[in-house]
Amino acid sequence: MKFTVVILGAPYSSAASYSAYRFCRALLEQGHQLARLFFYADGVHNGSALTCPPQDELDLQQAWRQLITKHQLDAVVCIAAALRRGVLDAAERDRYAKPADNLACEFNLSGLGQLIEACATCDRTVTFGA
Amino acid sequence: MKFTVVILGAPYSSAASYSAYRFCRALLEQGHQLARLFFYADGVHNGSALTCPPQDELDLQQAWRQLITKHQLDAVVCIAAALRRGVLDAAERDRYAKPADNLACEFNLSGLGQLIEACATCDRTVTFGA
Amino acid sequence: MSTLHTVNKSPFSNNSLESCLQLCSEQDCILLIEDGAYGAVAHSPCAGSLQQASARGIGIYVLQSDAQARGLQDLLDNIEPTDYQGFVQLSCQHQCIQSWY
Amino acid sequence: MSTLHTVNKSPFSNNSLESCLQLCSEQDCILLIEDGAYGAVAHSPCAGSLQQASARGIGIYVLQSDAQARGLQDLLDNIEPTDYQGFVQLSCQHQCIQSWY
Amino acid sequence: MSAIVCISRHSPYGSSLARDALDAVLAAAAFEQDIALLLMDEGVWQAYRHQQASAIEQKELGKNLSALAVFGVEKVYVHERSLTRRGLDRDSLSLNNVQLLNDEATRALLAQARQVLSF
Amino acid sequence: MSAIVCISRHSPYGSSLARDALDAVLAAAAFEQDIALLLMDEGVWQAYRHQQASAIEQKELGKNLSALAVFGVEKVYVHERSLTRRGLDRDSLSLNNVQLLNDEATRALLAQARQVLSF
Repeated sequence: MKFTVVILGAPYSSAASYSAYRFCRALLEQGHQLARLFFYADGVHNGSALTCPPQDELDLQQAWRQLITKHQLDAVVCIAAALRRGVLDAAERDRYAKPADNLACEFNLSGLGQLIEACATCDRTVTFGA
Repeated sequence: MKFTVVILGAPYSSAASYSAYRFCRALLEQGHQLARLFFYADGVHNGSALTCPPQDELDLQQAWRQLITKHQLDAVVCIAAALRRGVLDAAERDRYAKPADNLACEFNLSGLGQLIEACATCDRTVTFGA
Repeated sequence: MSTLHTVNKSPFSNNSLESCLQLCSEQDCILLIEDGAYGAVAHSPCAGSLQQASARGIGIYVLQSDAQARGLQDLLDNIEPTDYQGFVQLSCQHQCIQSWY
Repeated sequence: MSTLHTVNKSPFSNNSLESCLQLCSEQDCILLIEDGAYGAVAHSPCAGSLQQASARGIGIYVLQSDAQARGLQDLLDNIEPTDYQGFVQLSCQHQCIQSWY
Repeated sequence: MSAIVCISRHSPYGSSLARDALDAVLAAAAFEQDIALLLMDEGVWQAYRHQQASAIEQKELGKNLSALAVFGVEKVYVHERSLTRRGLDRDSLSLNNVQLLNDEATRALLAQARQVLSF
Repeated sequence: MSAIVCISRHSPYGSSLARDALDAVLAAAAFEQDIALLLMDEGVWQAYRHQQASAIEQKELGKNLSALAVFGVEKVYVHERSLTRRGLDRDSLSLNNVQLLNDEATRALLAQARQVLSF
């Protein structure tokens, strides 16, 4: 089956991101397809390249990045939610004349259309709320 | 009176940051002293220099920065909470070899000792939870 | 010494106000802020306990701007609207401020 | 078509599970995850409704890793532990997944 | 009967979720998807009349809800039991063309949906 | 009677608040402040026995609670009514030297505090 997974929680702050990560791993293990990851609301912080979790704790952002790379997943961070929360790629950094960008390269900023398109064309949509 | 104000919510994601901001403004207007602002948990995102809220909405981070500058407030962002959430100053960027830093210059990263010290020496401690 | 209790969650979905009311002492005050303002409406799940608390002499306040933003007009009797200036004054009148969230 | 309902809040502090139980149809399933796992304990505020739902044929599951992390051992009868593989399978068996949080 | 049902269960100003749900519904309409919005639990406060979000320096959420029809979103539902539990009725709402759904009708809405977006 | 009372009302793994509260208490102890920790509402689950946080790849919170005494935090209280409401009692807890407080004693704890940290 073709899944869309929506993540609304930041790592560490809520359990949503971890649950979503484990769910995605399990569905891929079962041979299902993960059409799109959509990071929305506080979920956009999953795309930050600047987090430094303690060495003896799970690095959830790192885990997401590895999963995305390994399975060549389409990981979209909602651009409107990200701008409000200070998660920027190089293009938005330039557009808003900000001193830095912080989106990890495995993620793409894009609009809500990406959520709707995925939702309209997949078999299952699962939301992980915070 | 001497106040310590603890902020646990990020702007936009919860109402905590706005309530805290209005409370701080009111206490300063009444001639009270704001000994320390302590940004903890998701409150550390108040210190981000990268947020780009829509032009027709309140820019709460900007409002905090102006208040801090105007009243020369001591605004501490908890370093442990900030590192986990990807809010870094230049020193931590270097220490963790990260590509960028994103803490606005009006804020300082420091430890929980700053919360305890403020709490022990002020008259009132007010927490704004998310 | 007395305590100011702030509550920022709606009692229709969350038990913070209920817990607060159980722990409130005679000299204390309660201030409903943010979504806590929903606790002040006539059909509030805590309406009875709020009225009892008020009868015991516990001051019950609601942050007017939060109530106004949410369209809340017909509030329970004995709940006094206040503003951020009043919030600061209440903080000064009580030694401790406990936030229920 | 049927729905899988996930609930991630504890019914001791939040009404999500209660709302979910009111809206659940005969063919649906409920999966308790994260703090939702507290809903599966014997003293759960929703214990009665969960048992009734189960009697109506609604499958009630709890994510075992979340229950285990929280130390929850003596769970209500008729609540079946499952893992993330089971979560995925439940998602496939139901057309829609509604998350109560 | 709608392909996508967006269930919005949170209050208008306590978090960003109400607005996030509304934006998702507008995006679905822009992409000409068959979309329905269901307000339930604390979400019914989103449609409560007399909101003055300027008091907390925010934009009115109720107005955006009213504008949904303009953007082609015809199906806006309110869970009736959530409404009555809060002492509200149809006249308490700022929306005109809203349809109240009892539990059975709400179950039917969910049962015919192809996808649910949960907010 | 304690100068600072930290009230921790949230569950151990659903958010960062339980750990944040614990870290604040440890910091207070490190700065030789007179500190008390009160677990109430969902916070009592923090002290629940048999936690295995490794199941969700996290560190055990209960163990950190047990270590408080080592760091000089003697006053750890549990709100009794919160405990009984969840079907728990003293034997359900992983902590040994914890003191259960009824409503009256909890009110007294608050009434004598100089500052409260709310988590």
